[in-house]
Amino acid sequence: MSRIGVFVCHCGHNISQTVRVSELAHFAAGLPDVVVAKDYRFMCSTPGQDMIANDIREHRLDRVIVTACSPLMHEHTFRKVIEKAGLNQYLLTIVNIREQVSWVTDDIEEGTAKAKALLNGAVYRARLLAPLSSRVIDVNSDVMVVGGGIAGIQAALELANTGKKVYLVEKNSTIGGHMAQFDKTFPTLDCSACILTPKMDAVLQHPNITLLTYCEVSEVKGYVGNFDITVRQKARYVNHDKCNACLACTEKCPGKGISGWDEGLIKRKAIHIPFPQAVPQRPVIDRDSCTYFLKGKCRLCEKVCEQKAIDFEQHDSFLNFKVGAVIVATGYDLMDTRPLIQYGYGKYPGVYHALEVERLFNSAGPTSGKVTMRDGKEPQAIAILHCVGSRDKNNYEHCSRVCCMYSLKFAHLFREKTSADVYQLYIDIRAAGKGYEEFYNRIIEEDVKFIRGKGTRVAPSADEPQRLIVEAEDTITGKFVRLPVDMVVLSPAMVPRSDYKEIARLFNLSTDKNGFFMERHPKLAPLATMSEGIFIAGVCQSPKDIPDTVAQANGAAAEALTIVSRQKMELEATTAMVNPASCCGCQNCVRVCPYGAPFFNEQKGVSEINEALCKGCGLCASVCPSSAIIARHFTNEQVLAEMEGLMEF
Amino acid sequence: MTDFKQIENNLKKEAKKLLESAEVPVVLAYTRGYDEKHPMPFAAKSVADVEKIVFNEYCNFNMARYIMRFPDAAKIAIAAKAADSRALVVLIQEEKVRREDLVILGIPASGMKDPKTDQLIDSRTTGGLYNPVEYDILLGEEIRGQKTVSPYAVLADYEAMDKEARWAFWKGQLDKCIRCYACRKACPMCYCDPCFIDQNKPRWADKAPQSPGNMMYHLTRFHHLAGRCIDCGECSRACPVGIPLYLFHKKVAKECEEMFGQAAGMKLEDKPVLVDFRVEDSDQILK
Amino acid sequence: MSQAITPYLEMSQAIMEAGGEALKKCYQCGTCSGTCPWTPITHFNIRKLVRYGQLGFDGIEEFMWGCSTCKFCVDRCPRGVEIIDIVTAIRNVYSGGGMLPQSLRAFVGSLAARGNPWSGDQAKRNDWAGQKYPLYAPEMEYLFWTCCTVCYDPRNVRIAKTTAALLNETGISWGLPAAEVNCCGESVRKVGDLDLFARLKQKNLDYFQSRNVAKMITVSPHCLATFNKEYGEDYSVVHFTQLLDKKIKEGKIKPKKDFGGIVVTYHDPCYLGRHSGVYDAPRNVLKAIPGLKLMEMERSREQSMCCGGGGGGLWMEKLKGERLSDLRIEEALATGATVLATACPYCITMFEDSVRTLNVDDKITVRDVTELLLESMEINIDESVGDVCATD
Amino acid sequence: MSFEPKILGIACNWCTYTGADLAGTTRLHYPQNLRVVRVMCSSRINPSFIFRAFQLGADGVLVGGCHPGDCHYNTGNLYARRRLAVTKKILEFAGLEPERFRVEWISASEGNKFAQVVTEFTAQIKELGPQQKLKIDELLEKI
Repeated sequence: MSRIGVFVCHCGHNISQTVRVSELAHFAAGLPDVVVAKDYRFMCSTPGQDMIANDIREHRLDRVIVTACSPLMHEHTFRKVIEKAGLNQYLLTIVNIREQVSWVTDDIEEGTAKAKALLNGAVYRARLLAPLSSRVIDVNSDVMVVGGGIAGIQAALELANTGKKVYLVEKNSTIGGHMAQFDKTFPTLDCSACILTPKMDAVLQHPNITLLTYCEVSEVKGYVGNFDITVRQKARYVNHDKCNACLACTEKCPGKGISGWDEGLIKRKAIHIPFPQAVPQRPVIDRDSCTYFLKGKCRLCEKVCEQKAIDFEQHDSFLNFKVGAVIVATGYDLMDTRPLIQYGYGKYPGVYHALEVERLFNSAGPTSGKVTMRDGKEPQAIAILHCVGSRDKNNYEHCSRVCCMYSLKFAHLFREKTSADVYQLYIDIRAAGKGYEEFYNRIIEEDVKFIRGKGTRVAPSADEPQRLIVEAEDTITGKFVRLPVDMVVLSPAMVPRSDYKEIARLFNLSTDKNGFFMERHPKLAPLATMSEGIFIAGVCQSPKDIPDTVAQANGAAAEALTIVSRQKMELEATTAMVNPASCCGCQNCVRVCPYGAPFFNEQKGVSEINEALCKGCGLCASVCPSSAIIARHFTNEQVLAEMEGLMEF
Repeated sequence: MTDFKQIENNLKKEAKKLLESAEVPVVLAYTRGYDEKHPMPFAAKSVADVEKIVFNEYCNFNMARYIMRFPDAAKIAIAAKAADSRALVVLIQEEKVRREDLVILGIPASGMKDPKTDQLIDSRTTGGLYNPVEYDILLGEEIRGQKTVSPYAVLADYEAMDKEARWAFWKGQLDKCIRCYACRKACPMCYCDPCFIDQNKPRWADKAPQSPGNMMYHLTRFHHLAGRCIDCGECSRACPVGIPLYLFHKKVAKECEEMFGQAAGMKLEDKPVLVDFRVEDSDQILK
Repeated sequence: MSQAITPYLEMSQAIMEAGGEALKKCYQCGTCSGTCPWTPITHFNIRKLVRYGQLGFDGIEEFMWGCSTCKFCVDRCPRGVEIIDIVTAIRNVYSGGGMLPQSLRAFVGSLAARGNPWSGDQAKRNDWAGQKYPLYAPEMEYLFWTCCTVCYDPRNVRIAKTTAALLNETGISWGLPAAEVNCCGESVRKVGDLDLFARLKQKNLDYFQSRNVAKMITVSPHCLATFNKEYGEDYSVVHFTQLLDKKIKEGKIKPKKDFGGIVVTYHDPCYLGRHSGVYDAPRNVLKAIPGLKLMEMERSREQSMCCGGGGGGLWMEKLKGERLSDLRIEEALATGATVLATACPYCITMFEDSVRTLNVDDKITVRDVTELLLESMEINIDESVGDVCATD
Repeated sequence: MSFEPKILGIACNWCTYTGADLAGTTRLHYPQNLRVVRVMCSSRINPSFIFRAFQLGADGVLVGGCHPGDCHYNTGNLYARRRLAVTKKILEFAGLEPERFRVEWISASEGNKFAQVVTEFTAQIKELGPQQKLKIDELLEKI
C-alpha cells in the first residue's frame, strides 16, 4: 500500500479558470491510496513547496503527485523539493493540467473531467514508482587527441592551455599532418610552415602535452569519463632520449626508401626525418629500406652515432592511458586516381596529383621549390583538372570543397615560378570562404585560362611525343578542345584515411557512405558523436579548409572540457536494466541500441546493459520479446497502469 | 523429381558418412513413429541410429526447432526441406547458430501430406517453395518447372471480406484457443524462454483461455513473428482446435515484404526487418 | 527577329514522359561531350542535345541523329544520367510526326513490313542454312538466335555459316528460329520508334513462349543487350564468344592450324563490351589460336572507340572524314596488325566499308572472331572469302 | 448526450509532448477527449501497449513521435515507424477499423499541427462510434 499526496495548483487562475481545482482535490482525496489532497494558488512558490515538504514528513508520504503545469517546466523543481524532504526524487509524478487542459479548452466541465482522468492515471502510475538513484562516476581529467595534424595540434594546445593533461597520438614519425607538406596556403599565401611550426613547437614544449608519435591506438575500453586506451608504440630503432638530432646517421645511411612525405617523388634514407622542421626532431629507421634488416649487415648509423642512440633490438611496445574524453582528428587522404584510367596517372610521368605538386613548390621538397618535372624539364604549359573523382556518382558524390581554392593557388604559383601557360578545367569555381572570391579575381587577372568543362581524357600527343593532350569540351562555346600541355595536375577527391574503418570500430563511430565519421547532429552537434565522450574535428568529419578545421578543433576542445572539467559526473538514472531470469539471449537489444549500451555476456548467455552508455530511450525494452528489460521510470507496468487509469473514467 | 525413397537412401548415406567421420555428433532427421504415416523427429547420434532414419511424404516437422537443443555440439547436420532451410537462415541471421556449425542436407520435396488428414498439403497454405534456399549437400534433383503460385494468393478472399466479417471470423477462431501453446512449441522461430505471455511482471494478459487473453497472446505473437515467420504452416497443423494461424502469419509476412522489400529467411546477409530500419522507409506504411 | 527564345517546356515534358526523366539530373558539366568520340569530328554535341531537351529549344532536330548509342558517355557521367534513354526519348518525340531522316525511312519501313531491316523476304530468313540445320524444338538446350544482318547481308551471311559449323563442333543441342520471328528491334528502338519496337518484341516473345525457350545464343551483341535489358529476365542469353570460350576451356573445341605469328588486333563492339560487360571471352578465343599475336589498340576494353554502326548509324550516310570506322581502322593499322578481329555484324559491315574507302584492304583484313577460329580448325564451309593466313 | 470518445495519446517527450505544450501556450483549443501518456521516445512503445489500450476501452489511439531524422536518440523513431506500421496492419487484418489507430510525426514547434490532428482525429472517432471489438467488458484482469 502506498501513501500518496496529491497537490493541485491553481497557477493564479491559469488553471482554476477552466478546471474546478477544489473539486479536483476532493476527487483525488477519494481515490485509493491517496492520503492527503490539497489545492493551492501557487504550488511552485516557496509556501507551496514548504506545504509539500511538511506534508511528506507529517503524513509519511511515499509518493507525491503535483497536478499543475507541464513536467517540462517544473518537474526538476519539485524533484528537488521532495528530495529535501527525504523522499527519493523519482517518487514524483507531474499531471499537466495547464498546457494540456486548462489552456486548450474554455469549457470548465470538459476541463475538469479531463483533469480527473489524467489525475486518476497518475495515481495508478504513482503506485508503481520505484526509488532511483542516479549513479555518480568520477571523471578522469586527461584527454586523448588522436591525429597530429593541424586539427589535433590545435585541440591539444587549447586543452593543455586550460591545465588539462593531453596525450597526442600521431601515426607518422612527426606531427604536422598534410598541412606541413604544403608550401603556401590560400587565400593569404602565407607560408604553411611559418604558421604551423610555431604551433608544432608549442606542442613539443608544452608541459601538459605528452607527444606520442609513431603510435597507433590499438584498443579502446571503458566509457565517457573513464576510457582505458591502449596505444601501440611502433619500434623506431632509435632511442629518442639519447639522440641529440645531430643527424650524422642520416648522411651515412646507404638504405634507399620511397619518401611517403614527398609523395614518392624522391627516395630518402632508411634512417630519416621526413622534413627539416619535423617535431620531434628525431629520426626513425624504416625496416623495409634498411640494409641491416634486409640483408643482415651494415649498421653504419650505429657506428657514427656518438650518443649510441641506435638500438636494433627495439620492438613494438604497448602503452596504456586512462582519459576522460577523446578527440578524433585523423584527417584525410587524397583518392588514388590510378583506377581513373582516362587521366593516365601512374602511366604518363607528366601527370601529377595535388599533394605531389605541393611538394614540388615546397622549398624543403624534392626539387627545393623549383618546378621541374620528373624528366627534369620546366613545363611550358600546365592543365589543372578539377573534380577528379569528386562530385561523381561513380566515385565520390561529395564536393571536396577546397580543391577549387588550392587549384587557384597552384595557378598563381605556376605563373609566379614559371613562364608556363596555365589552364584550369572546372565545372564551377567554389570560392565561398572569407577572402576567397577576391583571391579568385586576383588569379584571373594573372591571365590563367579558365575552361568551363570537365577534363575527360589525357593522352600522349601524337606529333609532340614528350607532351600530353588534355581533351574536354568548353561548354561555354560548345567547342571540343585539345590542350597540348607538358604537365597535368589532378585535384582528386578528399577521402577519409584508408584505415577509417578501424578507427570507427575502435571508437564506436558510425560513418557515412564515403567513410567520413558521423556527427551526432549535422547542424546542432557537429562535433559530438553517438559515443558519449568521443568528439571529432577536422576533415575526418567531412572535407573542409584550414580555418574551419581550426574552428572545429577549438569547438571539440571545448566540448571535451565539458566532460573533463568536472571531477564527478552524474549518469542518467532512468536507464534500462536486463532481468537475467527472463532474458532468452536473442540479442535484439544489442542489435538496435544506437549507443551500444547492451552487450551480450557470453558465459551467462544473457544480455547486460552498460548504464554509463544508456540514454534511457527505452527502445531495447520494446524490442525485447520476453519483456526482460526494465526501462526505469517508464517500466511496462507503469505505462500499462497509467493507461488503465486514464481509460477508467 | 527424385522420389521419397531415393531421398531417404541419400539421407542415410550422407548421415552415415558424417557420423562415421565424426564430422558431426548428431544428425537431425526423422524416424518411424507409431506407424508409417506418423514419423517423428529423430536425432541420430551413431552409425547404428542411421538405420532408423526414414523420410516420406509425412515428414513435415521443421527440424530447425531442435537446433537449440544441442548447444554444446560443435557442428550439427540437419535434414532441411525448403521451409526448414529458411528457418535455419533466420536462426543464423539472429545469431542463434553459425552457418559454419551446420551441415545442411537439402531436400527438394513436393507432394507432402498432412498425417492428420492424409491429404496432400495444399501448397497455398505453405511458403510455396520446393527447393531449399541454403544447403551444403542436395539429397535430390532440384524440382524445376512447378507452376509456382504466390504464397499470398490464398489471402485474397480474406482481404476482400469487410472488417466486421473478418473480425467475427478471427474472434470466433481465437476464442477456440485453449492456450495449450502447441503453436509456440511447433514454431522454429519461437525460441524465447520465458515467453512474454508466461510473465507476471507485467502480466500482459490473463492466463485463462478466454477471449481477451487469447487475443493479446495471438496478436502479440503475430507481431513477434513479423518478418521472421517462414510460412511453413507447422503452427496451424499443430493446433489441436484447428485455428488457421498460417493465414494471419501469411498476411503479416506479405505486408512486411511489401513494406520492407524482404522475405523472411531468403538471404543470409539480410537483417531481420524489425531490428533494422531504412531512412528511406516511406511514411505511407503508417497511413 | 529577336534573338531571345523562351523555353518550350511542353516539349521537355514530352521527352521526359517518353523515358527521358534523367534530363533533370544533368548539370551540364561537359564530361559526356568531352568523352563522346563524335564531338571532335562532327558538329554533333551530346551535352547540347541534352540541354536543348532540358529547355525544349527548337533546332534540336539538326543534331539529334548524331548519336550511335555507344554508352561511353553514360559510363562516365558523374551524375549517373541515362543519356541513351534521353536520346531515344528525344527521337521518339520528334520522329513521331514521321520526321525521320531520309536514310532511315527505308530500314524502318522494311522492319514494319517484313520484320527485318534489310528488305529481305521473311520466309527466306534461314535460306543461308540450306536446310542443313534443324529448327528449334522445346527439347533442345539452346535456341541459336541468328540476327537479321547475318541472315540477309551478303558479307555477314558467312558469319552465320561459320557459327553454325562451330556449333556442331561443340556437341550441344541447338536449333534455328522459325522464319516467323523478326528483328530483336534494338536499332529501331534507339531510332525512337517505340511502338514498332513493342510490336516486334511481342511477336518474338510469343514465339519464345510457344516453344518455352530458356537458353539462347546470339551472334549480334545488339540482340544480346536487347534481350537482356528489354525482354524480361526469364531468358538466359549468352553471346557466341562466351559459349566458344567455355567450350575451348572444356576442350570440346581445339584450334589446330598455327597462324605463324600473324598480328591481330581486337575491336570491342560497344554492345558486347560496355553494354553487356563481355571483354575477355573474345580475347580468350583469339589467344587460343596457336601462332596468333594479339595486340591491343590504345582505346580498348571499357575505352573502346565506337565503329559508328549503333543507334541506326549502320543505315545513315556519313560524310567522308566524319566516320568513326575510318579512325578505328587507322588506329588498328597503328598497332601493326594485319587482321582486325571483332564480334559484331554491324562492326564488320562498317569496317569493310572503311577498309575499301581508305583503300587499305591490302594492308588489313576484317574478320569475325568465329571466322578466325573456324579457319584455325581447318574446317571449310562451301564458299570462303579467302583464308587469312595462306601460309603455303 | 452525444457519444464522447475516450482517446489514448502516447507522445514522445522531446517532440510531440513539447508540441502539445506549445499548443497550450499559444492557447489553441482542441477537444478534451485525448488523454496523453508521456514516454521518452516513440520507440519505447511496445506494440502490446496498443493492443492493451484497445482492450482497456480506448476508442482511438494516437501515437506522436519526432519526424524521421529529428529523433533525440537518432534512430528511435525509425525503428518505431516499422513496428507501429506492422501493428496497424495486424489490427486491420484482425478486423478493427484502421482509422482508430493513427501515428503522426509532430515536432516540438508544430503546436498547431498537434491541435489540428487531435481535432480531426476526435471527430473521426466520434463518427466511428464506440469501440466494442477489443474492449474487455468486465475488467476482470487487474494488472
